[in-house]
Amino acid sequence: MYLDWRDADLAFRDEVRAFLADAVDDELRAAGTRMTSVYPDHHASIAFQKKLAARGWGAPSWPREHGGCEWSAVQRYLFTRERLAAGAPPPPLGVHMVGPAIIRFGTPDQHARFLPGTLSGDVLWSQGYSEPESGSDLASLQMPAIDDGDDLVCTGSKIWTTHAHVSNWMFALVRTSREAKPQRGISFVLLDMHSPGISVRPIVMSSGEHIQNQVFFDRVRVPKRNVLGAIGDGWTVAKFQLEFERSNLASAPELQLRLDELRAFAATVPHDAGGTLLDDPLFASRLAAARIRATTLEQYELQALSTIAAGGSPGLAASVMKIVGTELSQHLTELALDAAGAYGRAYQPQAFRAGGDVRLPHGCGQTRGPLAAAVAPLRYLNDRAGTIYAGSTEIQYNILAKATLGL
Amino acid sequence: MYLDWRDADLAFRDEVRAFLADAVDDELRAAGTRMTSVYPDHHASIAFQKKLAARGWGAPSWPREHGGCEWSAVQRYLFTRERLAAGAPPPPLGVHMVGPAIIRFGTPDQHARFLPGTLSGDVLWSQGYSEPESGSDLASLQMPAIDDGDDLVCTGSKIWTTHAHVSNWMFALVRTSREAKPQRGISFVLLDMHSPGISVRPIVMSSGEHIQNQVFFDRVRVPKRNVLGAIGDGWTVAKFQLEFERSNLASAPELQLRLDELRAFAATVPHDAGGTLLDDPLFASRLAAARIRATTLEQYELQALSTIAAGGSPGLAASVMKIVGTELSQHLTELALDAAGAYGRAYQPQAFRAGGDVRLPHGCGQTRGPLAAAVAPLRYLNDRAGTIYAGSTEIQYNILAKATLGL
Amino acid sequence: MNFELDMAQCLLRDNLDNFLARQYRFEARRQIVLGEPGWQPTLWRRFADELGLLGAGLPEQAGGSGGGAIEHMLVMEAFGKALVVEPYLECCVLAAGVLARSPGDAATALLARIAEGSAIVVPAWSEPVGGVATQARRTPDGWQLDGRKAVAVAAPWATHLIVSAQVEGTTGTSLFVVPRQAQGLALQSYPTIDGRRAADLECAGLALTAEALLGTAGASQALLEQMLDEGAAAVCAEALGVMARLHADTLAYVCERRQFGQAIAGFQVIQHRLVAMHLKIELARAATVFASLSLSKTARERALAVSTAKVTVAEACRFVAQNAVQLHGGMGMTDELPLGSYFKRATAIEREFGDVDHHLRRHARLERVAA
Amino acid sequence: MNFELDMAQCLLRDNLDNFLARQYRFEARRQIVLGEPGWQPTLWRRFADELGLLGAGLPEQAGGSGGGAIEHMLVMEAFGKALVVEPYLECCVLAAGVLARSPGDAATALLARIAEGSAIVVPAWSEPVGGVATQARRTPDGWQLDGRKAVAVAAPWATHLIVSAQVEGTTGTSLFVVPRQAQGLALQSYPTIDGRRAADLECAGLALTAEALLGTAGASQALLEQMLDEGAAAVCAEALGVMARLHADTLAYVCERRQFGQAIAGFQVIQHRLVAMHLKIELARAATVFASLSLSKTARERALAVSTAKVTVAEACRFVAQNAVQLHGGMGMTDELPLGSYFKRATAIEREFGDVDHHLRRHARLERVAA
Repeated sequence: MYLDWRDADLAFRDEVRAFLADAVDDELRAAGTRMTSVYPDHHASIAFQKKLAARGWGAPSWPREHGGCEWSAVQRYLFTRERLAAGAPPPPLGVHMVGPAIIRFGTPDQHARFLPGTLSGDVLWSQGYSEPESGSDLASLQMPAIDDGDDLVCTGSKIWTTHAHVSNWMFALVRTSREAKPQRGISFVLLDMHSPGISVRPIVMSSGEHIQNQVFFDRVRVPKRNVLGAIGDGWTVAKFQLEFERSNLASAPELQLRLDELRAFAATVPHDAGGTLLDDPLFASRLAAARIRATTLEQYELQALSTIAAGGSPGLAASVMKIVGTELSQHLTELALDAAGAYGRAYQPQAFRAGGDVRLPHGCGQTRGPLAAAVAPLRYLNDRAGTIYAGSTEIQYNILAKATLGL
Repeated sequence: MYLDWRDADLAFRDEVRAFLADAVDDELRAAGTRMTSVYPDHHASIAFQKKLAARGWGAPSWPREHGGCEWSAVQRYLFTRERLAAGAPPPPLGVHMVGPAIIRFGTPDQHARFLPGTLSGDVLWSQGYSEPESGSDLASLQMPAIDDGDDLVCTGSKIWTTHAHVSNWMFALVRTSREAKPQRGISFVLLDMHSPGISVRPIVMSSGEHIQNQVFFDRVRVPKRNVLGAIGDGWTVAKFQLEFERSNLASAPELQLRLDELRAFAATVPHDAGGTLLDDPLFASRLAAARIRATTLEQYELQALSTIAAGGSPGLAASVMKIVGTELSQHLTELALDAAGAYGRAYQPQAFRAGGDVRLPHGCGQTRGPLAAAVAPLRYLNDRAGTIYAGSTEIQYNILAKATLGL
Repeated sequence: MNFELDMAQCLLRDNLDNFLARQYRFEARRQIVLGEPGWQPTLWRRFADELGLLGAGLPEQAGGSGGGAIEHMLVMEAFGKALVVEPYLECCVLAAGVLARSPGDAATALLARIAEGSAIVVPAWSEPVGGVATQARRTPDGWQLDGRKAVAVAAPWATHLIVSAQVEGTTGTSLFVVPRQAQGLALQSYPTIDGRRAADLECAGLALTAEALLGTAGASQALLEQMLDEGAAAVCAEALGVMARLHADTLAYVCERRQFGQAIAGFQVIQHRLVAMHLKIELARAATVFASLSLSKTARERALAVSTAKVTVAEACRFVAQNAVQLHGGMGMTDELPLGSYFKRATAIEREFGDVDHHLRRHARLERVAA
Repeated sequence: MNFELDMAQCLLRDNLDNFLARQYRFEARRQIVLGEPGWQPTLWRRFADELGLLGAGLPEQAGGSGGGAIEHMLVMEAFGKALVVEPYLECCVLAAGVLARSPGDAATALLARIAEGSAIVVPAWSEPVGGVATQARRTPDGWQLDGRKAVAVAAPWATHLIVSAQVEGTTGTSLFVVPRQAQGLALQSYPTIDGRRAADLECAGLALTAEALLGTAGASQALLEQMLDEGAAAVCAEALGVMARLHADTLAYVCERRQFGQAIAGFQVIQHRLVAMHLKIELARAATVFASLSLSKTARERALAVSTAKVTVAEACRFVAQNAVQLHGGMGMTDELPLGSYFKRATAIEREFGDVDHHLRRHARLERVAA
């Protein structure tokens, strides 16, 4: 057992670092460091993807034959850490979220039609899983896709479709038959967002941002050649996709950066009792407790990574990391709001880069108070999503109860 | 609305205070202030009861015709507060736990046989409700009491019978018939502990103390004249008794005293960073947070008391007070153990007055380290009971869910 | 010891609840908050004329009803329940509290204008205690103020501001009444996350008459601290209304929302969470009543009780609001349900008039001082 | 980066687990702990002879196997699982750790005796760091010690003690080897809540030879701090074993205990509680491995990692132990099930080598120092 990275890992890290030092310009850095949620500015995200693709790094996890770089889990982890440290925004979600499923379940035709665009940032995906009545209980989804010759005809609605209003494709789960078991009879379709019959309703969040949508489908025709995997076998594809998504959860690097930011900010906040907020033993101990949680999670993630690198499966560690990482992230937004003081109540989204248009009235002039105070309430509000989406904390507890306790 | 006590209340308080200043001698004070759990030294408790009875204050809640003092809820509250401040131990549980039920449901014969002895401290009660297989689910109790002429014949076992080994009577719930609904067919009996067929097995707690017991019944005959209320109607009696027990929950006065003690102790503990533990901002803030919780609970209790004084029922407030009071009490034992430092690990029950014999090996010489450190681990261990007995915290949550949420 | 409301207080509460249920529906409120000026001056006059609300906690000689802390508590709770943005806290609790304790005809006259609804007076103090950056110096005609004030909530709506400043040659705090239109006063306005409007103030060569000074120069620190405590008690009461609504909406939602073939209210974990929220609210109420009743006690008793309430209420706000959102899932995070707006107000209250650490520190400090 | 055990380490762990499962059953342990001397000297020799355990973490020149922190971690976890009271921590981790880093033949010889099981060497230091009340002064024959030591765990079982003292004319800490039977050394012994024995020491005119001093006078503070960190890491590892048992026993109990017509494991609130316990244990393990691997880093890195682990483990101990009792109900509080003894050990570990606040303070302090 030892903690240090291998020389090859360090060499890889230095290569990434050198690339990013060059690639991440002020514009990208602003987009990456001034995010108000996990969703980056859409355009910056695409711009970054194009730079990555040009370098051959557009798809870290894909096989080389499809233009990927086949990085190991350790390399992907190191890349993310460096990307965060360099202040770059995350690339668009399609590469990671649907690419591997297309590679695994897609036909050569589908590979040819979707992979290059996904890699280049020209095909932008949104995810159509949840429905108004199917959230935590995803398998109960209802949107019918009726077989009609060469097409499936979809009518219904999907909700929480991030960036649907700016994406050109959607991967979605639809119901192609109503057998006894709800998991059966689901199909995985790739949907052209320009198809007739699609309308997108913005959902404005309490932070005022428009990132989420509800998408309505009125007899939308999906050619069967856009079904991924067999008709009726969509649950298998979705499970693969979700597993893959879960295998890359590593939230500690970002949390550590947030803690660095918070610490630096606290060192500028004057304190009642003299000195700065960092001199206050209560705040300092809360910060230490948070750092301890972040470091512990980081070690947990590294140990899971080591298991994956040794050919193992992260297994239930993904649920542990999801629960712990999102809870800590929310706690950090609370501490940041504490540090923000009175200016934390001001609504100044214009000081930052929201993931979408801001739809509530706000000033547009000079930012009042410190920048860190302006973003604090937005992050606090938006970060509530962490314990809700991708399997709420309660659902993760249910999963762990079933699996680890044999209950 | 106003916070101050009425003049009549203050006059009553002064009368109680004057009595206690006289009645609570060093021996009683030692018994009251050196408790390791909620259970006082048995002999001291009786001695105190005799003094109270002599003053006419043996039974605060009973009607005058049975020798009680018919104090109002406010007076009982004030008495408890003064009793605690004077360092006296609590009187034996029978007066409060079974007396009111005997008065309400008993025959004149039962009144004559049980009330005077209960008042004088000569009849000492233990409670036989729980069985090994019936804890939280009390209504499922099974111990059969077979009708046999003038007697009921009991065979089975009761558990968690506090002080059963030193009491001479037990009030118990037994099953006299097995109808469909488990609450039916239960009878409330008064059991002479000297009856043939009774044996008492000590249960030593992890603090080493023998206060609890399991009591075995082998064809124990209970004369029917010792059944309280009608045969088969014991659940009604028990519900009355439990309601009465719950109506007198006021834990804040004791918690406030514990906080005073803890504070005084912390002011004597040298601290790494210089000064005393009380100068440590972290510990001081934990103490402040605990005081805030105690004061809030105190206000909640006073407001419930005001409702009762106005002729209302405490209703669900009893569950709230139970949950909050026991949780805070446990937290205070944690803080005390923190303050105790290294000596908090020493096992020195001899330094205090346990509620029963100590059955684990311990020194018997001079106490090592501060007295407050010697008692800290014992109270920590024993106080785990608070969230378990008299309806565990989980059961209280179920009660509140059902009632206040209409779920 | 008595925790019952008297008849007039019950009437005040019931009338106000009824009025707001009819006149302050959430959808109408939303449109007001989204637009300009962001509040309803006409409604404010109706508060005064129809309900006598603005003077409910003011002395009778100022046109009030002679009430005090309890009346403020009742109004604030009702305002919390309906999420009223109009500046009762700033004007009728804080500014009026200062004026009622300040000698002089000017203060009394302004107080009467508050009660009748014709003056909106709003404080511009640094929160929490401390940080008086604005300087006042005497001039032949009165005073001149220079400096800045931050995050003065409701200032964009004010007719007058009460500005704290340090008078040259004194060490304590002084308070000045500043007409909103005074030369030399500039406001930079912005919305707050909780649907109010606030402003940063810049006083540059701001000239005031001699009567603008409230009380004695340098002698207002104790009054300021008292007002911060009264403000804290008031937002605690407001929080009770906010949390009641968060809890009620969440209870209704979990009973209606179905997943896995049943209403999610059927899951024990959800039930216990709602109970935990209920417990926090019950305790918050007890502590708030305590704080309100302690406002008339000694400064130390008052401060201990207010810190007790503020810590209890802040922790309740956090727990109740966060869990209300969590149990609503994604819908809880949107601007589509009233819930989101209640969540944001609860978040603001958590830290208004001092966050948890501020009050823990103060409580610990006061406990070291003998009673 | 590698978190796999090597083959020798796996073997050590498996052999020890097997040995303890056979030779250290709970009922037998209970009788030992209740009686005198409260531990098993013969078993100690078997640890040395049959398992080579006592030298597992010691250098080869001292008769050890050349292992270190990882071996200590494995032994301590196994000891935690079986609730072993024998003083591996005190003797093989702490005292041996000091001796292995001390020059001189006497130290090396004593170390070899530890590895073979013939010497039980136990520290007598104030915990946590600080408070060296014992004074040492030079005499013609060596040293004389005067003063007291508190709560030296396992001291009643020792053949030798390592006593910290301040040498006259120096400011730092010095460490001395003191034979248990030395003239002028008196022990007052007592049990601990977690089934060990401890003693307070009184040194009165205690005469020692010149070689009794370990290292240089006044220069052992850094070594002492290192040992406290190694001790903290070791009890973190022990806690993993203790908590695994608490969790396993609780899981078994809730599956078996029936109330309201079903096993209580069927209640969602109970299920989630067990998951919460599991989460704490998982994180405690990650932090403990981190601390163990960091013991060889710089003093600052070591201390940060150890404080990280100790805080994480202490909070896990509290949560897991308290909930294990809670879910057992009354039975969890008795001395009848093994659970009660595990609970008490978890409680002791929570505060051993510094409680949560101590390590939070240290962590905060170290974070202010640039790396």
